[in-house]
Amino acid sequence: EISDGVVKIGVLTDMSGTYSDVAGPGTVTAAEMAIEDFGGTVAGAPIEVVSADHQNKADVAANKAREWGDTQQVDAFAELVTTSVAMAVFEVAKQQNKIALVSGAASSPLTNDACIPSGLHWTYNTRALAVGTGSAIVKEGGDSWYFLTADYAFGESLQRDVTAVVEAGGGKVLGASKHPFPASDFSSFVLQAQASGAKIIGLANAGGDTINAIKAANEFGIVSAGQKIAGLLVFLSDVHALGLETAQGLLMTASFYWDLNDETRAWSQRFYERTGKMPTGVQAGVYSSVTHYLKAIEATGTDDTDTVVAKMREMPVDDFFAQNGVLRSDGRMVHDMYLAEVKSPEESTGPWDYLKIVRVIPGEEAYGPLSESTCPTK
Amino acid sequence: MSAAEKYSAGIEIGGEHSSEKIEDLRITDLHAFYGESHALHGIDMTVYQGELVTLLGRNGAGRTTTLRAVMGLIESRSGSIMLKGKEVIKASAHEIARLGVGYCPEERGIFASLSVEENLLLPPHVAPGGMSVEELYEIFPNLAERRTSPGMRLSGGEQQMLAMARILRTGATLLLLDEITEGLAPVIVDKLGDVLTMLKERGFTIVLVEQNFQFAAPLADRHFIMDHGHIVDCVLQSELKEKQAVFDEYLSV
Amino acid sequence: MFSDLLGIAPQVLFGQLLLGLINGSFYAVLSLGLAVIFGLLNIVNFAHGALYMLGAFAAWLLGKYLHIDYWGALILAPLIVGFIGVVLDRFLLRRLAGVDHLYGLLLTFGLAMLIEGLFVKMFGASGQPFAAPKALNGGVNLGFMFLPYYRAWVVVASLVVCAVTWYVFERTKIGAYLRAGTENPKLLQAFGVNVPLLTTLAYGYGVALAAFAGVLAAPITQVNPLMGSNLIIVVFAVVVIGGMGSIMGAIVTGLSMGVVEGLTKVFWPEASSTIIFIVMAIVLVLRPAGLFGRTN
Amino acid sequence: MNASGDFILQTQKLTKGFLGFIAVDSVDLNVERHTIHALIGPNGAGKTTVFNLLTKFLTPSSGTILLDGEDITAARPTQIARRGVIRSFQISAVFPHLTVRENVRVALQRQLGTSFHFWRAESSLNVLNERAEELLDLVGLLRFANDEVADMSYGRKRALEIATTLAMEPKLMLLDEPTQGMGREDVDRITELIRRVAKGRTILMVEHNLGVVSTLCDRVTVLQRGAILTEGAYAEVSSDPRVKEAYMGKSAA
Amino acid sequence: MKKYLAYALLLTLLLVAPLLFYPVLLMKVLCFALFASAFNLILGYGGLLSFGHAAFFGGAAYVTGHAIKVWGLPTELGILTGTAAAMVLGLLVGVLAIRRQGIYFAMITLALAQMVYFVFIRSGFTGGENGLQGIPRGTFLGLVDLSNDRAMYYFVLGVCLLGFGVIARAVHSPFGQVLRAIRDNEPRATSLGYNIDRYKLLAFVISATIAGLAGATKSVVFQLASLTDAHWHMSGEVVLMTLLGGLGTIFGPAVGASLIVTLQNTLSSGPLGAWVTVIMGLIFIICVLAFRKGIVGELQAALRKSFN
Ligand SMILES: Nc1ncnc2c1ncn2[C@@H]1O[C@H](COP(=O)(O)OP(=O)(O)OP(=O)(O)O)[C@@H](O)[C@H]1O
Ligand SMILES: Nc1ncnc2c1ncn2[C@@H]1O[C@H](COP(=O)(O)OP(=O)(O)OP(=O)(O)O)[C@@H](O)[C@H]1O
Ligand SMILES: CC(C)C[C@H](N)C(=O)O
Ligand SMILES: [Mg+2]
Ligand SMILES: [Mg+2]
Repeated sequence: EISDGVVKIGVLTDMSGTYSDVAGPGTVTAAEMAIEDFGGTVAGAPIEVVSADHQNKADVAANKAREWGDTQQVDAFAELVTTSVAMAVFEVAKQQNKIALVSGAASSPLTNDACIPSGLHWTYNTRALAVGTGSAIVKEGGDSWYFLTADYAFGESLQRDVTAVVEAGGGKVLGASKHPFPASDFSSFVLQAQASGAKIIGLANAGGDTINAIKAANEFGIVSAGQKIAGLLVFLSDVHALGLETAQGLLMTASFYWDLNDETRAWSQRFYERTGKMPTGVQAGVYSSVTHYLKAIEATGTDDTDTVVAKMREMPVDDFFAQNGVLRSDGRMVHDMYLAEVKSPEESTGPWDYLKIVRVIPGEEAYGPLSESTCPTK
Repeated sequence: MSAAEKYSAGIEIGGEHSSEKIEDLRITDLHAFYGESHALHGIDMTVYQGELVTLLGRNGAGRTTTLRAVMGLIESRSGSIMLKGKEVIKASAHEIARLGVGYCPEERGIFASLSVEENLLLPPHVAPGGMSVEELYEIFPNLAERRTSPGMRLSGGEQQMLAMARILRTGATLLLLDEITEGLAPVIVDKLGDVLTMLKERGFTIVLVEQNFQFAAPLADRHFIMDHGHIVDCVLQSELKEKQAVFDEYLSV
Repeated sequence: MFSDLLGIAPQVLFGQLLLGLINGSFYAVLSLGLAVIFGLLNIVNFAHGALYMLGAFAAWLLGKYLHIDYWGALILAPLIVGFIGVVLDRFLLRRLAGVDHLYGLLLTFGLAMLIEGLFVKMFGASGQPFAAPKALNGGVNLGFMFLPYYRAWVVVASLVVCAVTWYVFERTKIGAYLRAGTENPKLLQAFGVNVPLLTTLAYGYGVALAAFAGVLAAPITQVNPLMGSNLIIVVFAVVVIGGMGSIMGAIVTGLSMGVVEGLTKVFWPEASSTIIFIVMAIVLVLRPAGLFGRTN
Repeated sequence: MNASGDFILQTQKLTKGFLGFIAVDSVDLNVERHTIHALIGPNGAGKTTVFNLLTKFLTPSSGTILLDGEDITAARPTQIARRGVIRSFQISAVFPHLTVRENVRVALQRQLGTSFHFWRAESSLNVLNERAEELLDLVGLLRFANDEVADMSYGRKRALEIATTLAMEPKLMLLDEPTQGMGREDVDRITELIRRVAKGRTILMVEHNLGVVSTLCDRVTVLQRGAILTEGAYAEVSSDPRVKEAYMGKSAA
Repeated sequence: MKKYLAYALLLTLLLVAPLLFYPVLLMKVLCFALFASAFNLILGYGGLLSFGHAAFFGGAAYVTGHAIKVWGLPTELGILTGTAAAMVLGLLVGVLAIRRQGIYFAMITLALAQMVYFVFIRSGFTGGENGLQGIPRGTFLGLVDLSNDRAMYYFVLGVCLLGFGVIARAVHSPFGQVLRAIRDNEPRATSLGYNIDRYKLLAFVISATIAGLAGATKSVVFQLASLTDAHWHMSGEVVLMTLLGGLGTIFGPAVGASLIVTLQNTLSSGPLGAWVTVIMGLIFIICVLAFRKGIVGELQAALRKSFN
């Protein structure tokens, strides 16, 4: 049976900060859509969403999650963009034995050293990004790198994973500059990257930071002087903000693109009608994870965490977001990823037509085998 | 009718008829407050052009407060203050000064970071015909000697001289002087007496707040005696002897 | 050469020095505004960062809704924000006359929270892009680095504004009024100087300087509601280093702290965010009144 | 006079220059124990500067200062205070938000050696009350012991300041223009008070009020342009034509 | 007699509170009340506006977290270590800052705290932007399991009452007496032979230490130490709490802290969530313009008036 007679999902996200376009209010919409599509009730109990802005601060997130768990009967925490937030909420989820459905946070440690039994990592991770964008660039001859890295867990994780790929491909890393998160003026970091002489300047950051770094590089004539910028995590919303003129030709790894097939187009169109924007992978991932969670409750008739998580692992993930996705015992949801290239303005046929898919990266390749996971509870 | 009312109405001033005199300052029913405390309780007084009057009284009688109220330096005041024919009870300090009023404050108010000369030159001209800096240095040779010293380095007495000199440059013709002999050597006090006499001859109107009765007595045309925020009496120069009792009572001279 | 001796590529050294100078220009203009305001109101204007942000936002909004270009905004935004400053002074700061100066700091701190909170609410905490004017696109290759024209313009514009301000405040009577007003505004007013007007204008001018810096910064840092809030603390440290005493002090300290920061990025990158505070601590030990401050 | 007397304070060639300007010029000051000694002179003569040198608010350019025959030229201000040389300020120096008793107690408190003890109860200071009240009685303030100081009159604040200073058990008190800004009544009261507390102590004072100097002081040193002009008993000094000329003016009569 | 009755009532209220309210919120209130009271010691009684107290609060939180999580110290020792660290930091900052007064003091403490903040971002032991997470609550004296919220609450209550006690005593001690004299008239205090810098420094260090105690305790309650605790916004918040409650009153800061914390908490889950900063800014402005004595201060003034 359902505890407290209601299934409550708490969406904790960045509502107005650096990642608010990537995740933000759109993820709350996605969660609401998932519930509506599910019919509003599960196993006879109503489903509710609560949401809060964690401002990308771990402590705000942890306090909110703790309070939700203690006083509001929240059963699952969803979205959790920003790795530090996800990790903080993991602590709370572990203590309270609640489920954490991570979509926005990207660091691979979430299903490795930092994993918890009820922490499920849905959309992507930095390893997948490295395998996608990183190795594609190395293959094109980008064999010396300099990183501009956001100074927190996610940046480190991304730099670490890409470094592994670069070195495995025979390239080398010449150095890295850590920049504060979020940062606005990248000129000094860009100059350092330039001075390093590396062929590729890898941006181990995301959202507003990536956009600003690309702009600074343009201002200081980096690209015209022959170095290349590699955005290691670029979202559709970033391409939208940069404009195709600036972004064209960028390689990026996507977990989702609205224009893949009829199903994705249909869902994305509905999302667009509500928000005025096409969804990012993070937003689609929230829909997918919430839906899968509800399915497991429906199937087991209980909202008991252990039972539900077990059921979620048992069932394949199969929706417009992921086909034949598998939820592994370390919490990783393994599904196919896409290597895409940003279209030139000429190639684009209309608004939001930004990407062409270069290659589908099979889930196994993107996320590696379970045996590589260092999660102690796998 | 109290003595104060009588005199403020300008009925008899040393036998001359009031209509021949121009009122430079006329205060009626002036009340002033420091926060909640009521410092002036309805002051009435009139000062005519070219006159030198004193405000006498014990510490805390309200003399400084009267000057500050006239100058517009006390926010909460009521009643009427007519300065050279204009009502200024609602005016702010700079507007009042611009009517040709010069104020020498009790605490001297030398600007510590400005030099002596800068202090002298600071107050803007409020009327034509002020003294020149050279003239002032002649009157106060100590200042000439220290003209480049910053205000904060001056001795107590030098500051007092500077505060006085400063307002003579601006062309102000109504001077409000608060305890200007304070801390001065007797020689300088004598000198100041001469200066005041000279100013009077030139037609200045002067309101003088003094503790030093010996100094004030021979200079003044009239003495207003204050106590507890009231003007309790007004003594003409010619009545000094007869009114000794008043001085004994309120000043314990 | 010198730089080669130290094992540093000239490209890096000069590049960071130049960027330091650019940052220093912002420090200078901002600390100058603080100095002017402090001079007459005896208030440490904590809202300075928020007003700097307001300048950038004014430029952005002017462009977005009224299609006024950068150059127009560079003139208009400081005027608008200066006017806001005048209003703030009239209706809020004026009421603090006569109470401990600390309350001025606290009031402006509250103001900063209010303004920044409002803008975060309206525009989100992420930045709004703001393009540099077309005429200043591109740059020149100096050999050791590529200098974008826009950045060069920032330095020149700041220096000009600083010089003009210095002239007005130190070489005209306004300067003497400013200093006298700091010590005893009441008395200055009793001499016939319209001190309330002077204070209001000083606040308006100081605030307009902040807004000017904000417009200059917009193309570099984007327009972000929180762009001023961390900067202001660095500027406070600059002010402590220079001492609140002089206009010149504000300008010189501002520029040199930018350069010091740039050099630190080359030689000791880990300390670049703290170097100004370290300098401040050293100055406090050696010269508590600051480099240009008057001891009393 | 008693030149070989028992001197509590002596200066030898005490000199202070400010940027090429000599404010105090080789002053040999000898203050005899248990006397009231006055330092007078025109404005800017260097009297306050001498005080500042004696209490080390300023550092002498050259010369030595001897206290009880011991060289204290290099001592710091707090050390000088602890050796019993206490100075009063020209502006009244009290703690306005403490009660009258507390004001005195703060001065007594240092002897207990518990002033850093933040874990001890305030009532541990009550042992000092008796002494504090004795001192207040001496200056005639006992009945105000529980009042907050802020609302007291100027003269009483000065009296309180003296009580507080006495609590430091000063051997030598330095008073800079103690009667400045006081009404006649308060001047008399303070003069009387100084006379009373001078018993068993030494007082060095700067004063422009010659009435006070003449009634109070055993010995007078006249300073002019930083140097000693003359020295002696009041009658002696005041009849010196140089002193009349430089300082006293007409009032010397 | 009446006074004791009031205290007894207050204590009873504090003891039964966790039965009525969410204990974690109560603990937060307590920690901030202690923090604000510590801050009040230096501003309300020392007359020095420190705009950098978050450095001590946050610094102690980090050290405590590290001591418990990494060194494995028991909870009480961890808190003591963090508090001691705040004391040392307070000494360092204080020595520099007391060289200037008034507004300069405020700016210097702010700048130094910001420097400390950058050091926290940089140094590994704090976890940088991620914060120090998963600090175990442990046990009290090895007996009481503190992972229970109620048990934790009583532990926190004990710690905070201790802290309040120290502050209340310091205010009414021989030291407090000198401190008030210094606030009233510095030159006079100097001339009475007091080395005023040492007194100010001691007051600053005590204040920093207790601010540290509050931060250390908070890190154990929330099992987390993060940059928020050390950020200058936190310093601003504690000023606001103290100002709102009443500067220089014993209970004011605690009242202010309870109000602000409750307010933040209520607002953040309602539709007004995004307005928290705006509302706090407004309260700040209103306090400064119209309400400088703060709630407790105004109440006291009103009471005094009605008695006279
Ligand atoms: N700033 C102030 N705040 C509150 N009360 C004040 C203030 N200034 C003066 N008072 C009070 O107002 C009354 C009148 O003071 P005022 O200074 O006018 O006296 P005065 O006659 O000039 O005496 P004094 O010889 O001391 O200068 C006194 O009772 C005094 O205590
Ligand atoms: N710090 C200083 N720097 C430069 N000049 C100074 C400084 N202090 C004092 N003077 C000058 O030294 C001279 C002596 O000053 P001092 O204050 O000792 O005079 P004083 O005898 O006390 O006079 P008064 O009776 O007017 O108070 C004055 O001319 C003064 O301007
Ligand atoms: C939106 C994201 C880019 C956030 C980032 N992936 C993180 O883990 O912190
Ligand atoms: Mg007076
Ligand atoms: Mg003197």
